[in-house]
Formats: sequence, structure tokens, C-alpha cells
Amino acid sequence: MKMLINVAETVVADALRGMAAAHPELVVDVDNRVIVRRDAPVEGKVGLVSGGGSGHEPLHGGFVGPGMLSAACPGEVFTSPVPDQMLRAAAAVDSGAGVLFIVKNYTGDVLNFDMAAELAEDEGIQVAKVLVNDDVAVTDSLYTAGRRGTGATLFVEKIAGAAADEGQPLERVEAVGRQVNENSRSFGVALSACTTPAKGSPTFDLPPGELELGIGIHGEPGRERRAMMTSGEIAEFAVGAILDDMTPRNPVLVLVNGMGATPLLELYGFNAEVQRVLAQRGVSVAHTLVGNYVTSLDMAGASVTLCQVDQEMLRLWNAPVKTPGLRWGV
Amino acid sequence: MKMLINVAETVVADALRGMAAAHPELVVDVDNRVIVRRDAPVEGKVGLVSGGGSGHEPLHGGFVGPGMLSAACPGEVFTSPVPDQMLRAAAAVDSGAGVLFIVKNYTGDVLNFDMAAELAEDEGIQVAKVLVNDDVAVTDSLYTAGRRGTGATLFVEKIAGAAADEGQPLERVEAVGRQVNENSRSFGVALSACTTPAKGSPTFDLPPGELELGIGIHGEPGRERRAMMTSGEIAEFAVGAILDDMTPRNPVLVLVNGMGATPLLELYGFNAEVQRVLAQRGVSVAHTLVGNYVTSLDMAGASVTLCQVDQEMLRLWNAPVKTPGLRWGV
Amino acid sequence: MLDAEFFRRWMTATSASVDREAERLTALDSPIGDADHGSNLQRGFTAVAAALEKEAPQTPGAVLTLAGRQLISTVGGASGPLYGTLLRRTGKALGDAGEVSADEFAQALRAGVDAVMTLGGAAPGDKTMIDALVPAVDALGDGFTAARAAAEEGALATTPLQARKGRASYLGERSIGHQDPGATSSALLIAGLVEAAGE
Amino acid sequence: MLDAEFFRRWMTATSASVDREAERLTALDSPIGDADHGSNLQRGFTAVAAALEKEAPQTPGAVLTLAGRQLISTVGGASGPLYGTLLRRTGKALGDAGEVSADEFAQALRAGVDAVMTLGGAAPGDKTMIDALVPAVDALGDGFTAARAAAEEGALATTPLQARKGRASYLGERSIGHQDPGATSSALLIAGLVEAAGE
Ligand SMILES: Nc1ncnc2c1ncn2[C@@H]1O[C@H](COP(=O)(O)OP(=O)(O)O)[C@@H](O)[C@H]1O
Ligand SMILES: Nc1ncnc2c1ncn2[C@@H]1O[C@H](COP(=O)(O)OP(=O)(O)O)[C@@H](O)[C@H]1O
Ligand SMILES: [Mg+2]
Ligand SMILES: [Mg+2]
Ligand SMILES: [Mg+2]
Ligand SMILES: [Mg+2]
Repeated sequence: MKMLINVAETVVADALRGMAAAHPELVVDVDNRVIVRRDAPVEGKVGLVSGGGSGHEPLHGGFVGPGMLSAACPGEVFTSPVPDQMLRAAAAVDSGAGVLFIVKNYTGDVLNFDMAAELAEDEGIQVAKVLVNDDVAVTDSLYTAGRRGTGATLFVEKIAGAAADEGQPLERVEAVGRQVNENSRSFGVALSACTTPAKGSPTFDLPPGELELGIGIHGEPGRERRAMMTSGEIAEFAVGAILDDMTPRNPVLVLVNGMGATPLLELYGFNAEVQRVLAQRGVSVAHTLVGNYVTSLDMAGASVTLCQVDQEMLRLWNAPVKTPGLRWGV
Repeated sequence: MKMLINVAETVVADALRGMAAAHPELVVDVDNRVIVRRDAPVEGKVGLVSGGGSGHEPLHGGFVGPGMLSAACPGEVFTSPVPDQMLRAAAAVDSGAGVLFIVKNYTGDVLNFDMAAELAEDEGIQVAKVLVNDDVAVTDSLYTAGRRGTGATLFVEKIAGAAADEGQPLERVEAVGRQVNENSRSFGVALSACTTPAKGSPTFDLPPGELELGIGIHGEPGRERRAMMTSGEIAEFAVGAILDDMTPRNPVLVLVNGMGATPLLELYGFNAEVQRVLAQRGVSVAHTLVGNYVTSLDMAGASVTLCQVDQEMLRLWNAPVKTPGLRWGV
Repeated sequence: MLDAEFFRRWMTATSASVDREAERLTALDSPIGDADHGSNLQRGFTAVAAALEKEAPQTPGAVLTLAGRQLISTVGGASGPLYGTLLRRTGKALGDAGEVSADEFAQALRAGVDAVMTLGGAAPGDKTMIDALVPAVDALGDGFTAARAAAEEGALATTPLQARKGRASYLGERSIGHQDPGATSSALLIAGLVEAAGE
Repeated sequence: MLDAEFFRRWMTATSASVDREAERLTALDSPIGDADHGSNLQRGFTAVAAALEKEAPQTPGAVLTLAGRQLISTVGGASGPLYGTLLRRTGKALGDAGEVSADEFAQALRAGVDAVMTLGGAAPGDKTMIDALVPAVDALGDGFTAARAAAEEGALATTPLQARKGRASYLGERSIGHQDPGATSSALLIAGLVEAAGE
């Protein structure tokens, strides 16, 4: 597989240099791999820190800015960052009001963020944590590492970010983040595997005429392989899997998310089918976002995330946000 | 090639339905294939209409909204729209102040927009036209159809859109659009071909270990095929080709544009190299945009566009814009 | 003499051959174009056939102007305005006669081809549809079968040429060695005359 | 008795074998993981070797705690904290003695493995590094060579298991039939003891 890179070893550092050049409103520490909003720490406001393996851009670095994350820690491609990064980020954004870690539920992210939380508390920083685990493709049981964190991360970061921006205290920001996660569910499909720079070949073989149902965002295969389906059938399967797990009473935010290599033209077409299925199932939609937000390098495919919102969550969703990846109202 | 579609025949209509659902601030006429901002026609302001084949999303439909296009006409994939669409769009956005057609320089787009202009004038709509032809990979001579319109389209639509939004008269908006085009140059490379829904297989064969230099945005091969290059070498080649053709005296806007399937992680890394080369060549940068803006379905690769700006152009660039694909200040 | 029915058969025959050859036309449009020529013309001629069925125009001129307008309104791309203009101008040149002679048709078609050259700016040798259309018009005096042979030969002769118009021109020398899709579809159009005449 | 030099050799040998086997470890991490295990450990052990060179710790315990801290600070992922904890806790259990007996080391390593189980929540049979580490510790009384054989056997025995921890658990039954990358790298780590001892 060809990539637009120099060498695999410098992919993350090169990208951070490129981010620094494109986004003077962010402080990008290339050596220490921390991206911080320039005005951090913001007096009296809770700091929001997230992070994870690289390869999911714009998540997380692209969501740093007023109204969303205070800082992000990018790891190597698909590899959780290390506690040192998170500790540095926490120290950079803590104004005394405490720091919320937003952690996608993967063993690596959980362990590293936990270690960082211990270290941060040793340094007198108050830390709370929201675990994102929205992927209904994974059975949450004693026999798995639990559900993965995927598309809902965007909703948690945006809505908790708005709460922090309003000056809500750490417990409230944490509670809002948890509430968003609890009301969110995702399901993803892959039409192709992705290729990590380190490996240089696709993470799995997917023959023409087949697709993977229930994939995550790390190039891992899904739960099931099937003969290729139409966009309408995929929408029925994905929305069906979500609604088997959650029955929204309130309107939902919809994220129709591209995995990286699926053209926007197709994502919009897929959205038409997702909306059709939602309408048929009686789910009312408050707002829809279509695009590449939580990606998996050059994987072709898409995921659907539904986030059930009450008035307050919707108000926070609509609040101004100014980041490279998500921006409105400012 | 697998696609997230129903059938090839409905790809554009499906995408328009999906756009309609995601963007209630736009009026999407699926049957007639016209996307219009909901508040059109805006009293006393020039209407901006663009369009072209589908498959370049977010261009053009994603750039409809306050501060940018008034309407867009999506054709079939990689096929210029028909005059009926442009006429309908012109009628929908003309407030009496006239309409500017922004046309990428392809035989099909030019011929169809010209026919539409005639028809519109017959209906009493004043029409002016800006032709975008920024691609330095094509020699502009008697022996070609002239330079292609690519990345500069975004700058023309944004900056002329801001001028229209301020209520500048048609001749001024047209002049601004021309000025942007004249000060813009692009160069693109492909690491893979793309696959149109109608054909279902890649538009050309590109062996592993080779890349195409000087591609356009319609899956056509470039001017030259070479052994794979690093991101730094590609940046030198692309920026070099542009600077061979234009010597910016003023600062430039930089667009590091993904062709569709290249991950944002790689695009940022490529931007780092583009910025390095620009600095070495003494070109100063006013603002940089990195992402998938003028795409070619699922092609892997990137293009660089430089747009030299004076104070006034920069002011218009920074003016508020509220579209699905580009948004700030509002 | 050629009546409206003949021109309707011409369009139907062309619609059928374009359907049959659509994949090949799109394939020819891949290495030196954007892989849409077959589906473009398929969409257009399907609309032409439907419109002729529905509106049932009664003169040769009316059949061709309606067909041309349909192509302009449904094809898009470069070929839509060009083929649309070809048929519309040919139809206009035929006026409102109920029947036309083979000679009158040949003259009208030449007017149509001239209009395409004016609109698109292409000359013979530029590797476009013109390279099939001009030889066909030149041979039309010797009958439809001769015109078909000339168009097919003209299409084949585009292979060694370097394109100077249309998308293929972006490729410079790399356009050499590929047959032009538009010249190929023009040969289909002219072949439709033979079918319509039942020759 | 085992001195600081022995533990330094252990780490260097492991760094070399991880380098050699990095591609294979990443390949094992592809069908049931995210294709990074080899490069993760390569990055980590390269940092370990560099830090040991630079800081030259003088006791067995200091060598291993430094190595563990380096892994935590440079690897990331699941394996960083887990292997980091393994070495750090083993090192801590060794205290600040200048030399330790094979028995003392075996006990300390068991403490390290227990800490990994507590941190990660995995038990034997969950298809993780634990499946190589536990048999190795159990066999350590019979010498390094026996421990290496036990670890390798444990790694191979993960193939038919269904994963219950880590990324592979997301695959459910589809995780069956693949050898666990972490168990495989644990076998390399244990094999490093044999090399360090010059056996
Ligand atoms: N300027 C021109 N004059 C005459 N024919 C042209 C011209 N430009 C393109 N063509 C013809 O149009 C054909 C391509 O048609 P089509 O693929 O439908 O449109 P597009 O190039 O817009 O995708 C070419 O093969 C060529 O024969
Ligand atoms: N909870 C756990 N307990 C013990 N070992 C684990 C656990 N989770 C994962 N592992 C081990 O870690 C290995 C994967 O490491 P690595 O690929 O470096 O991290 P990641 O899974 O974060 O990409 C697995 O093969 C497994 O042996
Ligand atoms: Mg990983
Ligand atoms: Mg076309
Ligand atoms: Mg074409
Ligand atoms: Mg892994």
C-alpha cells in the first residue's frame, strides 16, 4: 500500500508539525505529543483531556478548542498514548477547577489514563474520568474487554466541552459526559480493511463481494462477514442493531461517520437510508452530522451513532464550538 | 470495487436526499438537482451559482450558504450538469442584482454553463461568468482544452461569495472572482485511481510502487508516472511546479487538499512538508486549510493550491461563512 | 425520401446500439477520460426514445430537434451539448418538410457537424467525435453504408492521434494509442442510419 | 547468583529478539488486533536499552524498575502498562540487593506476573500474555531453559482459545485459531533469560 508519508516512524510527528502550521490557535508540542488550546488553562473552567491512538483524525486533536477539548494526546497509530502525555496535558489545562479525562474503552487507553490519573492526583490535580463505550457490536460481558468507544466520543467531547465552557464544576461536567455516553450507541461496517504505516499491508483480507459487520476503529475485523449489501440493507442492519439495544424516547443526534476512504457522496447516500430507517422505526431526529469524524486510517466503510438527547443536552450540543474539526456559532 | 450505495443509477439522487436530511438550512431539489440556500434570493445581492459533476464533495453543494454559493448544480458523477439545472438555479437566486456563474474549465462545464447563460439572459437574468483554470499540470495552449479548474474553485467561491454577501455589484463580484483565479495555481498527485459507480473498477491501473503526477479531479491519469516518492519529495515537486508558474509577492492561502481516500493524518504530514518547501522558497503563508475539499471519489492522493492574496482578498477570505463544508465566524 | 418514421427509427436504433455498447464506451473513456461516456449517452438516448414516443413529432426536422433538445437536457458533460447541437442543428436545417431527400439530409447533417465544430472548436485530427463525423458526412453521397464505413474508419484512425480537445488533451502524449470514445459513439450514430434504412 | 549485569543482558537480549521478531508480532496482531504489537515493543525495548546504557543502574532491582518505567513511558497501548508493570513490580520485589538467587528471582517474577493479572484482570486461558507468563514462572524452578519451553508452549496453546481480554475479545469466536501476539512476545522475553545466562 502506498502512503503519502516520509517513513512510518515519523508519521505522527510529521502530522503534528502539519497541524501546528495549519492551526496557530493551537499549541502543538511535537516532541511531547500534546495538543493544547492556546488560551489554556482557562481560569475557573474544568479542563477536558482526551487522547488515544492516532489514525482516527480529526478525533481527538481536531476537536481541541473553545467549547470542546482543552487538550489531546495522540499516541502512535492505533496505540494508546503514554501516561506522560496525559499528565503533561492535565498540567497544561488545569486552572484549579480540575480535569476530566475522556477515555475510549480500550484496555490500553484505560490502563494508561488510569496511570496518568494517579500521577496527576499526586501532583494535586483533581481528575475525573468518563469512559466511552458505545459500540453495540461488542457484547459487554465478563468475556470481553467491554464495549469499545467509537463515534459517541464526538458527542461526549462536544457536550461535556460545552458544559465546561459554561463554567460548570467538575462533577457536573463528568455527569454530563457520562449521560451522553449512556445515551449513545454505535455500529460500524467496513468495505475494506485499513493499512497501518507500520505494517504496510491491509490489516485483514476482505474479498471482493464481502463486507465486515460490527467493526471497530482500529482495523480489526468485525463480528461477522457477509456478502456485500446495499446501502439500504446496511442502514437497516446498523440502525437495527442499535435499536435492539436502546429505545430512544427523546429525539436523537445522528452521526453518519465515514471510516476514512468512503467518499462523502456515498456517506450522504447512506445517510438518506439511515434517515429512512429511523423514520420507519419512529425515531425522531434532532440533528444529523455526516462526514469523516472518527476514522480508521484509509478504511472504507461507515458507522452510525445515535445519541438520545434531552433539552439540556441539545442546548449544550448547539452551543458554540471552535475547533479544526467541528465549528459553529463562532 | 465495493461501494456504500444502492445502485449506480441512484447515487446522485440518494446523496441529495441525504444532504436534504442533514442540512435543513438548504433547499435540496432532488428531482431537479439543484441545491439552494433557504433564504434565496437575497434582496439586493448577487447570486453565486456553481456546479459540475458529482464526486468532488463537499464541492459544490457543501459550499452553499451565507458567505459562499447561493446555489449549486450537481451533475452525474464526473459529468457536467445540464443547462436546465443552471437555469433553474439562476432563477432561484436572482434578486435582480444578477447572477455569477463559477465554472471550472472543462469542455462540458463550459458548454453547458454557456447554454444556460443564454437561456437565463433570455429570461431577463443578468449573468456574468468566472472561469476557474488553476491546474499547472496542464499546458495551456492551442493544443489542449486549457488548464483544468481544481482547488482554486474553493477560493473563488469563498472570496467572491464574501464580496456578494457585502452587496457588491455583479461586475465587482465577477472581478474579484477573476482576480482570485488569476492568483491561484494547483498541482495534484494520485497514489491510486478512483472508481466511478458507473464503471465499477478503477479508472486506471497504478502498480504498487508508482504514483501519478499532475492529475486532475476526474480520475484521469496525470501527465507523468513515476516511482513512488516520499511526502517531502512530492511536496517539493508540487510546490515547485506551482512556483515555476507563479512567483507570489504577497502572502498566499494554502490548500492542502485530499483527493478522498488519503487519511487526514497523512494530509497533515504532507502539509508539514509543503510548509517547509514554501518557507525555503521564501513564500509567506497567510492561512492554511488541510482536508478533503475538492475530491475525486475514493482516489488516494492530494493536491496543493496556492492563492496569492492582497489585503482586500484576505479580508474577504476571513469574512464569515456558513456552509456544510466551510464555516467560520457564524 | 426519408420521413419522420425513418428518423425515429434512426434514433431508436442508436439508442439500442448505445445501450449495447455503453460499457465499451465507458471503458474507452477510462484511460484518456473520466469513464462516463457510455452512461452519459445511454441516459441521453433513453430520454430521446421516451420523448419521441410521448411527443410523436411529425416531421424529420421536429424529430431531430426534439432529440437534440433531449440530449442537451439530460446528458451533460461535453458530449451532451455537442451531440445535442448536432441533432438540433441538423433538424433545424431540415425545416418543416414532411419528407426529405437523402441529399437534403446530407446537407443538413453537414450543417449540424459544422455547428459542433463551431461550438467545440475542434478540427479534424484533434481526436474527437469530429474525426468520425466529418468523414461520414463526406461519404454520405455514396449512401448510408459508405458513411458507416467512413465513420468507423475515422473512429479507428483516432488511436494514433494526440488529443487536442476535451479531457484527453490533458494527457498530452499519453493520449496517443487510445481510441477516442466520442468518435466511437459517432460511428454508432452513423451506423444507426443503415439500420433505420433497413439496408 | 544473578547480578545487575545479568538483568541488563536479559533486557538487551529481549530488545534484540523483539527487533528480529517485530514484523511477526505485528502480523500476529493483525487478524485479531490492530497490527501494532511488534512496533510497540520495538519502540519500548529500544528505549529500555538506551536508558540502561545511559543510567547504568547498579542492582538487579534498579535495572528492572528502570526498564519497567521506560516501557510505561514509551510503549502505550495495552502492552506498555502491562509489561511495564511486570518489570517494575519484579524489580521492586528484588529490593536493592546487589545480587539475587534464581529462587529470589522466580519469586519476584511471580509477584510481577500477579501484578499484571491484577492490573489487566486477565486469568490463564483468557488468551493473553498471562498464558505464557504463568507457565514460565511455574517452570522457573527447573531453570531458564525449562521456563522458556513452558512459555513457548503456553504461547502456542493460545491458538485454539477464544479471547476474553484485550482487543481480540471483540472478535468473539472469530478470535479462535490465531496465536496471541502478547503471549508470543512473552515467550521472547522469557527466552531472553536463557540468552542472558549464556545457557
Ligand atoms: N471540443 C470538442 N469538440 C468535439 N468533440 C469533443 C470536444 N471535447 C470532447 N469531445 C468529445 O466528447 C467525448 C467525451 O464525451 P463525454 O465523456 O460524454 O464527456 P466528458 O468529457 O465531459 O466526460 C470525447 O471522446 C470527444 O470525442
Ligand atoms: N487485560 C489484559 N491482560 C493481560 N494481557 C493483555 C490484556 N489485554 C491485552 N493483553 C495483551 O496485550 C497484547 C496486545 O498488545 P498491543 O498490541 O501492544 O496493545 P493494544 O492491544 O493496545 O494494541 C495482547 O496480545 C495480549 O496478550
Ligand atoms: Mg494498539
Ligand atoms: Mg464527464
Ligand atoms: Mg467522459
Ligand atoms: Mg495491538
